[in-house]
Amino acid sequence: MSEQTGTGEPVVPPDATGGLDPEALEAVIAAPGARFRHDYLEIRDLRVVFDGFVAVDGVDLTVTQGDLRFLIGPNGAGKTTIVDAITGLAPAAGSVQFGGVELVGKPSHKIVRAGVGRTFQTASVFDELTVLQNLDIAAGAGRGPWTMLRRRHVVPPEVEAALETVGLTQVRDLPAGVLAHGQKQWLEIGMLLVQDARLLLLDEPVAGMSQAEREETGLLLQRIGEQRTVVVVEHDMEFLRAFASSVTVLHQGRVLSEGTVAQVQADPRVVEVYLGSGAHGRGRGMAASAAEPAASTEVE
Amino acid sequence: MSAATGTATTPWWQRSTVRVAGGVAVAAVVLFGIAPAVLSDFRLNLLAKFLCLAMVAVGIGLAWGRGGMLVLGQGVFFGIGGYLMAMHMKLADAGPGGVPDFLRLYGDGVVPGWWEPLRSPVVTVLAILVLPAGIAALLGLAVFRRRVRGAYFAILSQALAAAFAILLVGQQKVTGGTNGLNGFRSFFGYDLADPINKRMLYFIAAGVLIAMVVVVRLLMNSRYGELLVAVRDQENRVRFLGYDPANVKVVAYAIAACFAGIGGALFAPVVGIISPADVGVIPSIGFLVGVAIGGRATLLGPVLGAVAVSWAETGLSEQFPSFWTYFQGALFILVVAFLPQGFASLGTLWRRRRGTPADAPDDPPTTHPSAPGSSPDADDDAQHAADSARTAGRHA
Amino acid sequence: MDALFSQLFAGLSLGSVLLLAALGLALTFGQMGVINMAHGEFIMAGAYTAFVLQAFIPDAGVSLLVALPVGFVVGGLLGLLLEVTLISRMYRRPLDTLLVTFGVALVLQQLARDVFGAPNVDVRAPAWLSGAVPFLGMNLPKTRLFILGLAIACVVVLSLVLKLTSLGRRIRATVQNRDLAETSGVSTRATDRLTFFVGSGIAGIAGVALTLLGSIGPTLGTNYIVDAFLVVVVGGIGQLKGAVIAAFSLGLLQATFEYSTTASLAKVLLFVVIVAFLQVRPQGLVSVRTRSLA
Amino acid sequence: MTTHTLPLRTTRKRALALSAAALAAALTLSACGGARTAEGTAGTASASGGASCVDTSGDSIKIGFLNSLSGTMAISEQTVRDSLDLAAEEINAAGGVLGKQLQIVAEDGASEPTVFAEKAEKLISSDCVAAVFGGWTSSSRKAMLPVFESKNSLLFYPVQYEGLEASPNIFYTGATTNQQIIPGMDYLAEQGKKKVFLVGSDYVFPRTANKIINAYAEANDIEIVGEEYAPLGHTDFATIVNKLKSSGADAVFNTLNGDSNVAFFKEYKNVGMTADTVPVVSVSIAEEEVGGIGVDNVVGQLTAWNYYQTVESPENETFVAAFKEKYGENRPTSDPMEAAYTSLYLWKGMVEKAGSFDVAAIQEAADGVSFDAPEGTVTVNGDNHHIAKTAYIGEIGPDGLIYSIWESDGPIEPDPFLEGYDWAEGLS
Repeated sequence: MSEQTGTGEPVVPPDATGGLDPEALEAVIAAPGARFRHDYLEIRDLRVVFDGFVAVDGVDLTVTQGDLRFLIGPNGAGKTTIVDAITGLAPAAGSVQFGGVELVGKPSHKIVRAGVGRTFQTASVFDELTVLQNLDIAAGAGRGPWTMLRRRHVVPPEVEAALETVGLTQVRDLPAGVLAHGQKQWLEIGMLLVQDARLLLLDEPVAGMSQAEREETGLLLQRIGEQRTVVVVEHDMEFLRAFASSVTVLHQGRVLSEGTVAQVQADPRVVEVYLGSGAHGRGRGMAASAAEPAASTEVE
Repeated sequence: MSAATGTATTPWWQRSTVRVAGGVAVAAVVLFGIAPAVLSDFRLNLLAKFLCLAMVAVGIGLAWGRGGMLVLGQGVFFGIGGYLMAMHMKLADAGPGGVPDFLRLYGDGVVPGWWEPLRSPVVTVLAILVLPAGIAALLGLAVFRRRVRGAYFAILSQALAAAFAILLVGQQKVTGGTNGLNGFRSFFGYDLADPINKRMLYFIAAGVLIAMVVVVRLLMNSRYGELLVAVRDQENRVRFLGYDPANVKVVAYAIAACFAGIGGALFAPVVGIISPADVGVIPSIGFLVGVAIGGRATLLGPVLGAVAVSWAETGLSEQFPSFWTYFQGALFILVVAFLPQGFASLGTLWRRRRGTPADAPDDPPTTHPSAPGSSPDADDDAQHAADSARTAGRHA
Repeated sequence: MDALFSQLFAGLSLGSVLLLAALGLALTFGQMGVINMAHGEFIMAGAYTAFVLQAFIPDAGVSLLVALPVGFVVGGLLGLLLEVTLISRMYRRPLDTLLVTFGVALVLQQLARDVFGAPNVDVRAPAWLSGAVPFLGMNLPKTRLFILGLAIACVVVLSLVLKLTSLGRRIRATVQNRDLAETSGVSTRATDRLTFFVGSGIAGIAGVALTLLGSIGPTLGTNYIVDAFLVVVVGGIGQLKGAVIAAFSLGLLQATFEYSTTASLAKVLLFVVIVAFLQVRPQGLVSVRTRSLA
Repeated sequence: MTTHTLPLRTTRKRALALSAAALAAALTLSACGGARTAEGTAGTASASGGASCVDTSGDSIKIGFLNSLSGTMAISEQTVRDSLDLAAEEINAAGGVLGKQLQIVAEDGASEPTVFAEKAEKLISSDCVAAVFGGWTSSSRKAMLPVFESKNSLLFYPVQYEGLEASPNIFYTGATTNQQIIPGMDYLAEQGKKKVFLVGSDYVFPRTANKIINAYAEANDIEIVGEEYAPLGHTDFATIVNKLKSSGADAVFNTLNGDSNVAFFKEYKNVGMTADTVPVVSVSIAEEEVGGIGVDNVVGQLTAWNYYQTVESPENETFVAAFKEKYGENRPTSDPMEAAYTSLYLWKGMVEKAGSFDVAAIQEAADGVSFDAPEGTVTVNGDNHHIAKTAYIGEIGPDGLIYSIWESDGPIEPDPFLEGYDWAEGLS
């Protein structure tokens, strides 16, 4: 049932609600910076094998706090698989540490409790619950049984603030299933915020958004990235160029290149991968974008 | 879901208490006032039996409708509750130190040690409350932790029911085999042949059922209730919010098992027999019919559905035994395929047609006087949007 | 020693029966996620097909051999009818298919009762299947050898079809990534229908074969359905080899338990083993990894 | 709920003040408290189950037929219902009972014990029938027994069963163990069989029967070389037949029920065993089951019953002819059908002897009532409410009918608790 509502036409036009509100963000993330000082993601020799197929083959990756790292690469490069491996969804070997805590081998919900939050390619919010309920659940992983078994009497302040931040206050009592696609993505980001994730893994967060929404989302991510560790899997090159502070290019499960946007774009190996395999597939944007930026926008 | 929506769109905490109290009052009048007045002793006892089945349905509504766990093996917990109570009654009838007749007939004429504690009424009641829930919790933890879910869980729970029935039959020496346990004379000391005490049993069943519905109502509207729906719809997403969905599911599964156990425990004295025929695969699926028909995700749908189906079965099968099987099959097919939210959704549809904003299904239309236009625009839009969403979900 | 080998054969034979009953399910459940409780009734339909054909073809052997393809078509058509009328509108609600098809099962059972009468009917075994083949000091019943052979033949043919034909490729493509298959021009609707036809058809074949071993009555299917599902659950979805391994493992286990304890206890023990097994491999013996989150 | 002592365990308690206190109490789940408040007001006790509501004033009398017409037992129980209908028709045509026409209230037991209990109560309390005829499985009888006892009404139960029971409110017109199981074993002993293998469905009758057979075997120098039970609906007998084969048995005593017989006999035949070398005595296979198993698979095997369609007597000729005329030429008659048919006539005999439909009067008059049944003359034993019957060992013929090859010396007195057999001491 839920899938159906997801594919149906959004009932609420995106412009019926306010845009993002960066001011309100401060209320959510205005935690002392010291909290995040030692937070960095350190991946060493990560390998993921499915029934003999090597999806991720010895990846090393370090993302520090304050970085806004983009992961790109052609289809099948292993981008989403790395995110899956970090969050315990894919069987991983090697080491993934965040804030000094080893994540490999932990069940997903414990990884999340270590401060890792993620979104999915297809927006996965709880369609039948309201926006408010979605955020409330995201905020509540640490609640005791007694709180859980009672009804919500007041809206928690961090939920209130997150609503403001992602501009969904107006629609907070609507079922999330009726939101427009972009709004669902924002709701997901809002959920990461109230969940107080210190490492945010975002899988194609701006897919399906309008140009204006992308701008807003990018700014939002930048601000979040100042304090927290953010990894974005994205195909939209224009978005990447505008907001990435660093880029890792993956190819066939390995790191192909790493550096700033400019460095990566100048890397001949990257150009070759994208041009060689690249007339098809979603990775074509990288090379093409050098010549024709406007053509690179892809809608999922 | 609609209940959940309702809680958020209305000043819930003021109104819902009133609503619950009102609902309980109405139910009490019907069950304690009208039913005993108009029904013969025989029919009243029949109703008591249906209420016991409805208890199982309430639990299934929670686990399946809200939690998405298709529990095909509730007969197991129903049976555990029923056999515990039955065994206690047999031991009590036999008197202190006595041996129930079936143990002499089929067994070795001694009471096995593990039946002995059931001589105590306190232990029996505790066991009925704790054992089904405990077993469900253990089993649930085992399978949910390993992410066995969906069809896998359904088939496993069905196999559990099959195995349980075979076990009961096979251990005839201590369980009475296919004959089950029957011929109870007293219920906690009260003579079961006395119509007055049978009537009393009916009142107990009615009271317990109302209590269960209230408990489920509170659960549905709690944060836990929201979380349960979230787990049903996007289990992995919940995991990535830092919850262990296994725990969330186990709670609902254990509560459903507990309700089924209590239903079984009251079923035994009401009907006068509990046997493997009441606990196997077929009766376990049978529990689902009423829930599906009434509306699995609603509060009262399962209860009304279960009672209605049982009533129809008793009535129709008398005249047309083979027709009843067709009818039952057709009900399953038509309701699940074309009306997945059960007859409860008809009510919502009807209200929508009339332009009244849909609300929680247990909400009488009269308590929502707001006419279109009388509320702020945004609210109105919200209602329409919510309605469309629900419709979309229903026709999925 | 003798008893050991006999039991080994009994286990293999039971495994082949389970396999025949479960093979079609492995296809429909594995590939489409449809929990078809009426699968047992398709088996029953196959058995009654053999019974009806016997009235027209006097020679038991010929009639049995004719019944196999006819049973396949009868089972398949029933499946197709079910798919087109009901299941096609329920792919997004796999659990609900279980309830709907249970309703269908009830109706089909009662239909059989009204058409053929409640008492069991008999299908005569052909003369060339009576008796036993001596082998290593054991007597292996010919009927069981026949069924073993039939089960193996079904698996071989089916896997060849899956591997070599375009239908097979479409089925495998759909099972591994439905959306991608669809966007690549595979008509998943037609594929689903064909899959359901084949899966239900195999149930019909199973029904014909089972007439050699057991009773033919309206409740024939219910005797096999739970076991068949357990085979599929243990086997894992998406590949036939899982079902094959699971069927023979469960057959051997059941035979072993039954020999050392009792038939009743064997069933219960089997269930315990299966739950324990799913603790280790919750997705069954083999599973195709899909990308979907749910 | 708390424990409390029960000084009035045997005394009837009346709860009059139900309303307020009970409601509140029930609501709070402390049910016992509610009942206890009512305990003090012990009222005037009416007789348990109340005065009978049977209406004997008109020119008809209501009786109830309660058989499973749906569910797994419908196969068998429909045949019983048919013969009951036949008997009622005959009796009505001949002027009824005490001049009153029988008016049948028919109910479906749906193959579920709880439904049997429920319908029995309905027949007695709502329909006010004078007697009920029906039931098949032990569990259905056990479920109905407390209903008939507490309502003080009468049940006529037409199927052979496992014995060890005698209720004043039930008349058992099928065989008890000493009229079927023991003659079956007697026959095997006479044939010089020394090693018997027991196979049965996993339920009450086979287990109890086998308990008796074990005791019999011990006393008669017969070795029980195996005892196996298959769950109801079990379809694969490879293992059990393997065990049977390797046990070296020279005879099999079969208490399998229903479908399982088909799978068992097919397997038995497939491994190459025959009735000549290892005969199987079955106690649950009657004429109508033979067709479903396949005559080929069971020809020459033995059965133990008290009636076959082939029994030679004028009463049986009439019965078979009437049955076939009503239901069709290809419908066989069998033991439970005959016992059901007989049960209605026995009730008629008792009512006429008592001159009343009253339960107590019938119980009083029952002893010695006899009827020239198709199976031979049967006589009611007033002490245990069973009937004296002749036992026949039959052999299944190639035509699917069963032919008697051995019979007991006249009717055997019913002995449900096997008190007349020394070796059976300690069984019950």
